[in-house]
Formats: sequence, C-alpha cells, structure tokens
Amino acid sequence: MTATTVQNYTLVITGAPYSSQAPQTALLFAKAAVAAGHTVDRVFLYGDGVHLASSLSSPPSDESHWADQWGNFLSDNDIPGVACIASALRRGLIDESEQKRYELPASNLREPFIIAGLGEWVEGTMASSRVLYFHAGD
Amino acid sequence: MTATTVQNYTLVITGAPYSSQAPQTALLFAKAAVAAGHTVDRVFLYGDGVHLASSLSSPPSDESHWADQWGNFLSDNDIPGVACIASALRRGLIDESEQKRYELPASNLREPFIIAGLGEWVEGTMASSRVLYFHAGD
Amino acid sequence: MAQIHTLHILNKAPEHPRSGECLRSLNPGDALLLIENAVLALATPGELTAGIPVYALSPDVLARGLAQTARKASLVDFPAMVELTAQAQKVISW
Amino acid sequence: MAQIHTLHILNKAPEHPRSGECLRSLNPGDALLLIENAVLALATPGELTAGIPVYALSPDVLARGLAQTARKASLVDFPAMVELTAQAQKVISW
Amino acid sequence: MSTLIVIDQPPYGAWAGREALDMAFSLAAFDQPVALLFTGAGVNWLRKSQETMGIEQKSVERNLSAAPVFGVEAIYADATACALYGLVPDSMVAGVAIAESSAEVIRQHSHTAFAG
Amino acid sequence: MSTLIVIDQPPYGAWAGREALDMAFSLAAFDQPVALLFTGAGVNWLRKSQETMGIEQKSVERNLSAAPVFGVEAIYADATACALYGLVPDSMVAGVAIAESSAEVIRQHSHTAFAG
Repeated sequence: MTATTVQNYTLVITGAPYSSQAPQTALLFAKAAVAAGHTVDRVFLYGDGVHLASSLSSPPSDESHWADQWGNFLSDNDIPGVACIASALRRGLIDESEQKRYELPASNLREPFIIAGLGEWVEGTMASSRVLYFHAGD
Repeated sequence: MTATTVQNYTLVITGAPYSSQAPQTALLFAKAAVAAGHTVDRVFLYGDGVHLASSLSSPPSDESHWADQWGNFLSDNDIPGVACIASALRRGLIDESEQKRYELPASNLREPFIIAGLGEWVEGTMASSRVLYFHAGD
Repeated sequence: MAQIHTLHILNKAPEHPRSGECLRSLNPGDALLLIENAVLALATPGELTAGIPVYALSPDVLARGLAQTARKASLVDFPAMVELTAQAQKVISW
Repeated sequence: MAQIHTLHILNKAPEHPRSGECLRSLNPGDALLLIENAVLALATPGELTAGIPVYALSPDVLARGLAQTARKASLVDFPAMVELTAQAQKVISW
Repeated sequence: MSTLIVIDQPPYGAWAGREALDMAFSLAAFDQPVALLFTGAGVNWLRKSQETMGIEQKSVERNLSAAPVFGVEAIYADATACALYGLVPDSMVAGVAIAESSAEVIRQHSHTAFAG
Repeated sequence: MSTLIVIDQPPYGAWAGREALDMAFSLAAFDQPVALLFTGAGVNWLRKSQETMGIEQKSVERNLSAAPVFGVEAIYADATACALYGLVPDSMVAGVAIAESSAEVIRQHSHTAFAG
C-alpha cells in the first residue's frame, strides 16, 4: 500500500450537530478526502447522528449551519447520505412516505438525504476500503 | 420542614428520549409528585431535551412513546411544557411562528409544548421550591 | 427519614468523572440517591460513602438485575424519591 | 510516514473511560491520532504512550489554545489525517 | 472481513448500546461475520434477571440470548470489567466467553465499531 | 437564592457547556445572583488564546471575559483540575478565582445546575 492508493470511504456519523462535534469533523474530513482524490461511498447517519438530516435546523446566522453544509457537500459530489430508519423514526426524523404511513403531521428530511435500513451500512462496509466512525466525544 | 410540606417543582430535562433515560425518569417522578399532592410549576426542556417535544417521534409500537406520554401528562394536569427556543432552533424543533419567520418547510412542535426563552427557566427557579434536573447519564 | 441537608441525585455510572466528583462532595447530614446508570455502583466492591445514607431507585436496580446485590443502599420507589426531594433542604442533580 | 498497522482515532477527553481503553490497546506498529476533546491529553503531565507515534489534529489543538504545549504529538491537518487513514491497514474510531 | 462491535456503555441509561446490538444483528442477517465485545460498564448488559417493567423499557436479556441463533459468532466479556462489576459465569447470560485481553480480541478483527 | 452553574465538560467537543454558559448569562440578565464553577475537563474553557477558526465554531473566550460585565458574580476554577491540565493564572482568562475545594463552592450556593 503506498501513499497514492485511492481509498473508498464509508463515513458513519453517530453524534448530533449542536450536541457533539462529530458532524463537523466528519465534513472537514470528507472534504479533504475528496480533495485528495479519494472517494466517499456513502455517509450513514446512525443514532443521534440522524438529526444532521433535519430540514428544520435553524442555527443563529453567525454560526455554521452543519445540515446545510452537509446537504450541499453531498449534492455537489453525488454522495449518498442515508439516515437509519430505526434511529430516525424514534427521534422524529421523517420523510414523506413515513409521514403518510404513520399519519404524521409533517415531514422534515432534508435533501439529498434518504431514509433506509441498516443494510445500507452493511453494504457500505462491504463496498468500501475504509469505514470511519464519527461519534460524540463525551 | 415536615413530611407533609407541599412542594412546587420545576423540572428541567436536558437528555433526549431514545438517547438517554432522562425523559422517562422525569415522567415517572412527575407522576409520583403529583400523586403525592405536590405541584409541578413547569417542565423546561433544554439542550438535547427539546427533542421530547417533537410531534414526529414514532417509536416501534411495542416501545413506550415518551413524547406522547409526556404530552398527555402535561395536558391532563395543566402543567406548562416549555422548550428553550435557542436549543430548539439549532436542533430543528420548530413551531408555526418560527416556521413562518425562518421560511421553513414544516413545523414539528407537539401540543401542549410551547417554545420560549431561558427566561422561563429563570422564572421557574424563582417560582418553585425545588428545581430538579434530568440529564443524560453517559 | 431523618432530616437531610442536601440530597445528591447521581445518574452516572461509576466510571463517569462526575460520579467521583459527586462522592467527594458529600458532607455529614447529606444523603445520596442513585438512579439510572449510577445504580451500577451497587455491584462494585467497597463502600460508596462513609456515614452518609445511600438510597437507590428500585426500578433502576431491578432493570439492571441488581436486586440481590443491593446491600449497599436502601431501595426506594418513585413516591419515596419524591419524598426525599421534598424533605431535603436542597437537591443537587449530578 | 512509516507504515501503520492500526490507526487509533481517539476523540474522548482523558477522563473518559474509553480514553484509557484506547491507550491500553495500542500495539507496536500502531499510531494514535488525537482529535476533538482528546487533544486535551496534550496538556496533561506524563507520556501518552511508549514508542507509538502520536498525532494530533491541529484545528482541534488550536481551538483549545494548546499550540504551545503540543510537544507530545505531531500536529496534522485534515489532508494529513486523510493520508494517515489511507496509509494505515486498519482504522479504529474510539 | 470480520467485524467486532464493542459496547462499553451500560444498559438502559442510553440507547447507543441497543443500537450497536442492532448493528451486530444486521451484519449477521446479511451473513457477514460479526462478534460482540462487552467491556467497561458495558458488561452489565450481560447480567441475568433484568426486570425492566418498572422503567418501561424492553429487556435486552432475551436479545442477547438469541445472538448465537441469529448468527453472531461470539460474545466476549472483558475479564477486568466483569471482576469490577462482580460478574461471574453463573450470573451472566449463557454463551459468553470471558476475554482476558480486550486488546487481543480487537486485534483479531479486521473492522471494529464502537457503540455511539 | 444564589445559583451555581457547574461546567465539567471540555469546550467545543459538546454543546452542553455553551448552553450552561447561556443559563448563567440569562440569570444575570434577570438580576439573579449567579456564579460559574469550572471543574474536571471543564477548566479547559478558561485557557487563553483559543483559535477556533479551523473548527468553524465561535470561540467562547470572549464570552467568558465578558461574564463579570454581564453580572456573573464569580468564576471559580477547581484547583486540582487546573493542576492536571497545566493551567496557571497566566494561561487563563482574566478574573478567575482558583477554588481549592469545589465541594465548598457548591455548599455555599443554594441552587446548583450542571451542564447537561
């Protein structure tokens, strides 16, 4: 393995924005990885990490908007962003189809994130050469 | 002070449901306090605790629905439930007026919770004889 | 229940830094109530405190399978927890 | 950068139980990368590891005002962090 | 590639451990090799006779007992942590292997994931 | 009633400390007596020269320097924690009182709230 080996990363984020530093560190890592010519197979949000995919997060205008920044980064680089369905439903992160199925008053999933099962994580571990986890640090 | 002194409690919840045990412990405590003849001045959700006020939380049907249970308890006992506005906006917990102000695609605040400032907590500390905090335990 | 000056409510496992801080902050006349993860202290060797009454929330003790080993604390239910917080002059949630 | 067997990425403060677990799991040929709260270990006395290369993420070091005291680790930026994860045969996120 | 899921957080006080268990079951469901390691306060997941009715959560004891059935290859418990929490084989769910060195168990797996 | 806000979590890795600071400022804004106690890894909030541009967060150093202006009565730092993290008065923001005993500081206040 040499310095020039191109890696394919799966990034798993389990810490929530505005609660942990995990989504920030993961984004700065992902940008550096792409800039260095590596690929990101997918980003998987698990546990409290699913809050990163909220379309309603509204931090003060002088603070970084991590959900916005992550959404833009994924769209610009055609990287799939997947929130685990079991984590998301418990925590109130819902797409339109779950809204209908559970007859909920609204949906709040930010584009381009999708909601899917843990199988997406399993596939990531199989498809990529590196799986990195970004947990809460406390 | 004797065993029969009636106390007026302010309960502050900073741990999120399905992430910490805080909302569960707080609810069982609040029910026991009311049953013993004490009063609950208000319940204040702070930090990650604001997720308890989500109208979209959808746990599996064989698990306790903490947001539902809390909402019912507050309504049945006419106890104000307040989510801190600064904590809530960052974390994507939004009422209709914030939805309009920030031009967001939806709102997700559960009744009877309201969103208001930290002044509600300050008032609670002044109005009540006991302030208890329910934090995440990890 | 005797008069309590400060009731310390601890919900952190023994490894958590705040657990040690709490135990070092107990004074004569205080009481300690273990809830949630903190009841795991009942399973570890050694005494928790010297001369301070120790209570543990029984639903949390039962959930963690510790009912048999809970000789280091008096088990209390939620009504008794409420009573402790009402009797104490001051309550600190660690 | 030398060949790395396992890169251990630690983001927990020194008091966190997982920090000690991580330090006890290092083997010859591994490397340790401190990020987020874990860079606070640079401010504490004593060596972190014996004979294992230690890196620390510079944006996290700078944010915590530790640039002057960071003699226990080589500072790396995000591109160098990526390079470390690419070079290591295995990465563990503690 | 063999995956090790490490749970070092105590049961019921947080959800991360439950969700880590789900990761293990999910890998097993896709026929991927996976083992569990309980260490630190996490070993308390393995204690017998968990009665969770009073906290209105589901017990995890049955899930853990079912782990081998679902294809989880091994459940390890860190020896030092078990000693600290007074856990002996008789007081633990069946099928747990005591590991003298967690570091060694971690070294034997090509992919390691911690509970949140 | 005098309130003590206790911050024992390190800066930037989590939000609980920031939100605890907001609690202190809010009490002060309502003219309620309030003091801050930093202990454990929380003392690292008090270190000078925090340069947070690289992590895209706002520095808290200025907020802390402004605490007395906003009516926070005292900022205490636990002596043992400062020693552990190599903090001396010169390396800390101005206006911090070193407390030999956090327990004593806590005892002197009628209401104590910890950062999440």
